[in-house]
Amino acid sequence: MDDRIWTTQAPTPGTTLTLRQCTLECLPPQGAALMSGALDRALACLAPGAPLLGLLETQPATGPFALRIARDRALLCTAAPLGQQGWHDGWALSAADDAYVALHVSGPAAADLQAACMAPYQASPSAMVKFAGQYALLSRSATGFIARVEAAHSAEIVHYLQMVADNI
Amino acid sequence: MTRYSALSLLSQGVRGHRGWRPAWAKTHRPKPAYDAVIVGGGGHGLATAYYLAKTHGLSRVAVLEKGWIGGGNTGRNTTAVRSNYFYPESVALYDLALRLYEGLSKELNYNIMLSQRGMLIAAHTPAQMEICARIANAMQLNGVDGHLMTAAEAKARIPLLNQTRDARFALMGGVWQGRAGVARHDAVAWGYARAASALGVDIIENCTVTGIETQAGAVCGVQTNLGPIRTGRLGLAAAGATPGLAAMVGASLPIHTYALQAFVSEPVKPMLDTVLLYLGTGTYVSQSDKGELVFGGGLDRVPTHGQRGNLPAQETVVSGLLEMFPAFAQLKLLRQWAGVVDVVPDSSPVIGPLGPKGMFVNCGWGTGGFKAIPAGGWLLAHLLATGTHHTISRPFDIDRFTTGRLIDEAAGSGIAH
Amino acid sequence: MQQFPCPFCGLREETEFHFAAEAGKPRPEPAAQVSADRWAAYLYLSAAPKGEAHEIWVHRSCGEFFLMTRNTETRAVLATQALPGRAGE
Amino acid sequence: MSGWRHPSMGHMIDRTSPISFSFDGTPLQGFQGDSVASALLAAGPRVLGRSFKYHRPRGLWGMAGEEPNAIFDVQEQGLGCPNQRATTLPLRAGMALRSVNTRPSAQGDWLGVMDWAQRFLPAGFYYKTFMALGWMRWEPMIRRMAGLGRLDPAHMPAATTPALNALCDLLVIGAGPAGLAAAKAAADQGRVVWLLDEATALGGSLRWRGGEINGAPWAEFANATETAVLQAGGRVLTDTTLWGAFDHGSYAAWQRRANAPDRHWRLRAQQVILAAGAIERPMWFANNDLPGILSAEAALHYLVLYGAVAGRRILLATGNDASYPVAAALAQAGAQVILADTRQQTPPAPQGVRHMPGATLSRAHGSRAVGAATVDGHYIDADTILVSGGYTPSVHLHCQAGGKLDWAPACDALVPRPGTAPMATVGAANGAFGLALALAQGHAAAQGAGPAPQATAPAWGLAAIRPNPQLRGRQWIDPQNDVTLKDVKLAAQEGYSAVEHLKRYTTLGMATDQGRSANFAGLAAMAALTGRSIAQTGTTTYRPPFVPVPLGVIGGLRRGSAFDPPKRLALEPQHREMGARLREYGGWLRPAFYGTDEARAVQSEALIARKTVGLYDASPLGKIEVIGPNAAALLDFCGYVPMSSLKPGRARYGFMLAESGIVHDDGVVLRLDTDRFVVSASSSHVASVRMILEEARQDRFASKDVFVHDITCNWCTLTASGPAARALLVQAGVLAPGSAAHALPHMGVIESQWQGAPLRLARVSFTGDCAFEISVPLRHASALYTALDAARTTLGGAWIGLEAVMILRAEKGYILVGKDTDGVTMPHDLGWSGPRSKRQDPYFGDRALFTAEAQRPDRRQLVGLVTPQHTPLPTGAHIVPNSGDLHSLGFVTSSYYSPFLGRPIALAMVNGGRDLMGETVGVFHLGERMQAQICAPCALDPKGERLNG
Repeated sequence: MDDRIWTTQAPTPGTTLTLRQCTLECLPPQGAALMSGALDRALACLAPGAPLLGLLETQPATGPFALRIARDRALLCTAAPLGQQGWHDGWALSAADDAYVALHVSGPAAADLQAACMAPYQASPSAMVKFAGQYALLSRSATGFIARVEAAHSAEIVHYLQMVADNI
Repeated sequence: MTRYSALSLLSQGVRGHRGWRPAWAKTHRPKPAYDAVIVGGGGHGLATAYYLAKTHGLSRVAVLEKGWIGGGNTGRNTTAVRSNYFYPESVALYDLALRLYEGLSKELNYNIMLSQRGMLIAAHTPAQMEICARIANAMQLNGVDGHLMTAAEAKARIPLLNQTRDARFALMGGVWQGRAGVARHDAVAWGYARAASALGVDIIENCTVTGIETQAGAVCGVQTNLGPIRTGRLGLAAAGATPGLAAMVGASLPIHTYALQAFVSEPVKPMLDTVLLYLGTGTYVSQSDKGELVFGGGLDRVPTHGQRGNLPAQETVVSGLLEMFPAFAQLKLLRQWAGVVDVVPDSSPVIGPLGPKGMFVNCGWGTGGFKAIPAGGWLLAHLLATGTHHTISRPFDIDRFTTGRLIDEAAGSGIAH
Repeated sequence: MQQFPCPFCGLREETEFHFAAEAGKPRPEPAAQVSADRWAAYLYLSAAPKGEAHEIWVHRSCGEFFLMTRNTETRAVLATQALPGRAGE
Repeated sequence: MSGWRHPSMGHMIDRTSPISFSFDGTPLQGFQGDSVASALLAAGPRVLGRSFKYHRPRGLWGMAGEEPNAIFDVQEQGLGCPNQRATTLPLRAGMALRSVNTRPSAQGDWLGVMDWAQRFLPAGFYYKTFMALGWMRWEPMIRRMAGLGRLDPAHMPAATTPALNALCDLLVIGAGPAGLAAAKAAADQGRVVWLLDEATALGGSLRWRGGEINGAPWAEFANATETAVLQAGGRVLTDTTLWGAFDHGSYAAWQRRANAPDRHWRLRAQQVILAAGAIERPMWFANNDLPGILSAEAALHYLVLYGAVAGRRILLATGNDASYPVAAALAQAGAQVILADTRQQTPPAPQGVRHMPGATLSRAHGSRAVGAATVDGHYIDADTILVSGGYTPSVHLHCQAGGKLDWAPACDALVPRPGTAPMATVGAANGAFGLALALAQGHAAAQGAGPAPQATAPAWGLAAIRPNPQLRGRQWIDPQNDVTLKDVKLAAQEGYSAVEHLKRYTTLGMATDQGRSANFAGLAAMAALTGRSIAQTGTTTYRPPFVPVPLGVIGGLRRGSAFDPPKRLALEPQHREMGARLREYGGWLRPAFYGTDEARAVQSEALIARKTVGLYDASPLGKIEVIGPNAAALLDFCGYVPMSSLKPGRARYGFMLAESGIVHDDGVVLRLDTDRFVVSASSSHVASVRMILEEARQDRFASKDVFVHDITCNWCTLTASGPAARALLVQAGVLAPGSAAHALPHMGVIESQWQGAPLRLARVSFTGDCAFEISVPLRHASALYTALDAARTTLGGAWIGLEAVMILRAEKGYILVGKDTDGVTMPHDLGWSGPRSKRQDPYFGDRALFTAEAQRPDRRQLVGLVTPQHTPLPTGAHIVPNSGDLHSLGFVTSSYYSPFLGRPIALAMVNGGRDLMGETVGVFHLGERMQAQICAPCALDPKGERLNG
């Protein structure tokens, strides 16, 4: 049979692509865990003082933070994998250190790329949105935005961002 | 009724066409009573009236239409007719429709422009090809023309198909039905209306049913904006409005209503000679006699009774079309519209008695009602005239949801209607 | 493009949502005591009202199931509400 | 040829840059800045095309989207594009224009003979004939004659149009005077305004009509508006058409950019103001379709912007004041102008114009173009007729958004009923004709502070003009689709008098101008014929698109791999390196086999896996963690096979049903801890299984006591299967001999570490051999691959693709949901009837397993098939009786040649199949009947001894 050619490739962690009017950085993997239940207690236990961020809120430059997904669920982002999986009397934790790939887009065209990938939401308690057709967690950096996309989608989303940048 | 023919056209041409009579008589006030009343002046309702008068000899029949005839899904579809189904029950139903369609222009003396140019359901993976083989075999066993087409055959027939190596979906072949095709949707409604009217059926437009009267568990009439009408036999053929009508007698149906969009491009000279459904994209397309591409795809995913489409489904359908035919990106979208389709869990229609004695429904056709119009009318007429099912409609009774004997084509074949 | 208000996330576009069921249909149990008609009514029958409808939807982004009242004809969203017991969490 | 170029007028064109192009093979010249229409008008032929049905000559009519006639196939750089509208197409060097619907050219179209037969081809004639020999006999001829331009099969435009989402405070549609006033008023108050206009520059009709605002030239006001909008953070988009108003206040716009791809905008706004202007109506008289008859407004547009003058001896027929400046400008430009006004009371005649008040144009004369006209019985010599039958407000977007219309006699038009759509309509689109009125309405709608911008131009006076059924000769209503007033009469006579019936029966308004030139007249004529008012007659429904929009703009970038993109494996580069052929399975791109010869590779891989060890990438297998004290209860409810009795460290195979009792998914559930499970949903069902669990969790359980985490993407899972699987893991350093992991029994699960990485080992088997699923977080995937691959080489094992895995599982009779099952398969059809007969507690789908249908003994059941032939049975073949009547008893769902068994194997779903063991049945495939014997599904090692390795 005629199999099609699949030319798109997943981005290599830690590399930066130069697109038209912006750069796309595939951030190196750190620590991440899905955390559900009593989020305040979980945070106090795992990363005291770490902020719980909603849609497109700015990540702290250093230190852990959590991206809220739902009423009772968030992705805790840390410098390194945590352990402590399972049930903790009121909250649950699952390691998701490599489940998401963080794509950092910065530069003059970053806003246009964002506009081409998601609805123009102003604010939301949940950082999870449809982004380039898939679900992703959106936060802001000092210079642009960061989309945490499921690892299996990263190849096609990077390809899509490249297409947008080429034609914007 | 002036007979339509090349000759009458010529003779009327000489006389300035002054002799043409109204295609169907306009009844502005309903009579107080009818032998049978049909709610819904779409293809199914008008066909029902025609067959009641023609086959069953009922002379006092009324069709009540809340707007103008043929204005619902009959005039809002992509006009495909086919019987490429999986289950024997479905094949019996849809092939009855197709066989009636094949003689309909002559029967009604109204050219419905049935164009049996063939239809391909195109497959892209070995798994889809296996399902296509399952369907083609089912069709052959059920006595319908089904052919398992190779990629080479399909490419020869549809040369504009995307054959580049970076096409999202490579073409492997598919199921072909040569007798499938398209017909002129408005003509089906008008043709049935004209023929029914000639047999004495009253077609009453702008007539809204506001209530259903019963007595001792049997239908005895309807209330309308034009006054009450007495009848002991009531047929509902109102697609998405059927749940609301059923609710008047406390009956429920297994129906959710969705908007289904259809699209038309600017016209171009002939370049696509078949009806095509692509399993990969879910988009289907044909080219009308006028030269326009007529295409569609999946439902708008929000249940609704509003005849409007939204962007997400439009973008999906259009990108699907361009993925199938990259050259079509030269064309522009000219029109777009939406119909409200009555979707049943097993995607098969509901035909049979419902609620009080003497009331029958013909609904739940979902996205595929147009191709079934002659059969839907024929079977509902049988029910209204005899009070009992025809063997072809029996499996489609609403009792299948209680017995569990669903006729789930999508499930059985992996291919939606 | 329609927008629905998730009780937790706020207004989001229709592509993030999925219609789950008409509201107000408790699951008949235990199975052994449920008649075929009652089961069929629960599983299949719906009102599909033209006008105001009470429905259960899920916001797929956050996974929240919630109640929504809408007009199915005008498509106006009239109210949304978290499932009982959820809002306070 | 009557059009000409004025020596000095036309600020849009650059006379120092001439451009060559051609029309129907004739070389012509225009200037940089011309539109195709202006270039043709100034230099070119009058007959630009032919009508759809009668092939009547057609010439330029309008200036924008209302143009029904000047449509061309355009060749540029070797590639063609059909149906390009001259009025909206910028002229480019080297364009080759080809008229549509003409053979061989617009001027000499031999199909013009069709017009002689016109009396036999009235509206809907095709419904009355072509029946005798069947429609198919006639259809090819009709199809060839129909259609406008030709698609160029070689031209496949790339996907280059991104869709951009944006939000603003105020969206202003149209940058004419009303739109400018609205935008300025809002921007001055600091609101974020997006101002859109179809044209290449701001100003709308001011661009050719001119005018003063606040005592200064209008352009100063336009510039000030642009500055104010930009300063407040808004945007001004010209060449941008807002083409659709959708639900909940969303809008779609198509932006055209020079030397850059088009853009598709999806817009939302707090407030929307529609200022789309109005379109001039034609006038109805005999032969009103002749080339050389133009909209008066368009003539002024071409004169002022491009210096293109419509003619030298011009008759201007009108009934409104707006035509007076047109007559004045043309006379001033040097044309001879006669102004015939239907009104007795008129403004004073412009200088140099012959004025005929109270005069009605009844006929145009000429064969292929206008040569003269009859006005009130007088024969008037004219090479050009300009007409103005009034103006139709562009209310499309108001109506698309659900708005209603009211008849406004003062402007002789249907205008938006306030409050019926989520937008305010101002200016000419609202029937407010005249500069001062437009400015005031725009300013007010935007809640402008202070007084509105001032202008002195008064409102226009106008008289109603209608088609006249008493007039002799053919009056065209829809020039492209050849609908005449007689056709409307015929439709009324035959009962097609509802507007939608009229449209559908006559095709009135269904041309590529979307009825802009036709709809009002059709409506007015039907109203007159049926004795109803225009308001009673109603309009057809307005729907997007406002103008025909390129499909490529709507389709966007979702093409090729970006259309429904498949998920990708972390180890895809390694698989490619090994020669994997990738195919899509359950939404993932996975190795189908390794090498180039599919048949050989698959057989060889399946054999090696049975003899030594096969390795495959099972990463797509779902990993949905269910955590909390209620986890077991949740899984018990959602699953068919109870999991609460499962011991930690163990795995169990189960099903998830739909509430209808149908098998939705199958897979293994691992219990890692008392309150922690992992559901291995099949790859294509991960999302739906997670939703079933979530819904039950939130709706039915104390949702604080159980949580569902889908972390499928976190893990790379490689599966080693075969007699040498354990040896391979030992060699790779994953298993230490003597360790607990090494002794892991079938269906055992253990979590440990490997080279510092978290490792999960599960002894579950989809092949019937001893198999280990080895999972590590993605960052360790490459290291795991390297270690396993090295051990594989030593042991003579193979990487196997999904096709070989399919053979291995089918040998064992293991099903694949969706392939061996369908939408009616219940678990007891597969031989799993235990929970159905034993469970008393509620579970998803329970009651549905006991419907009358579910209890039928002759349900389709899973069986195996043995065929005496050497080649496998075709999958998709049907099971039929061995002899006699042909009817379906079921079908083959999986069929392969088993290299290990040395014979074909097959699985099938057969009616009452389990009672037919050992019986011979027919197998029907594409007209042929073969034979097979029904057997148990498991063809290899029914006792399961191989599982222990």
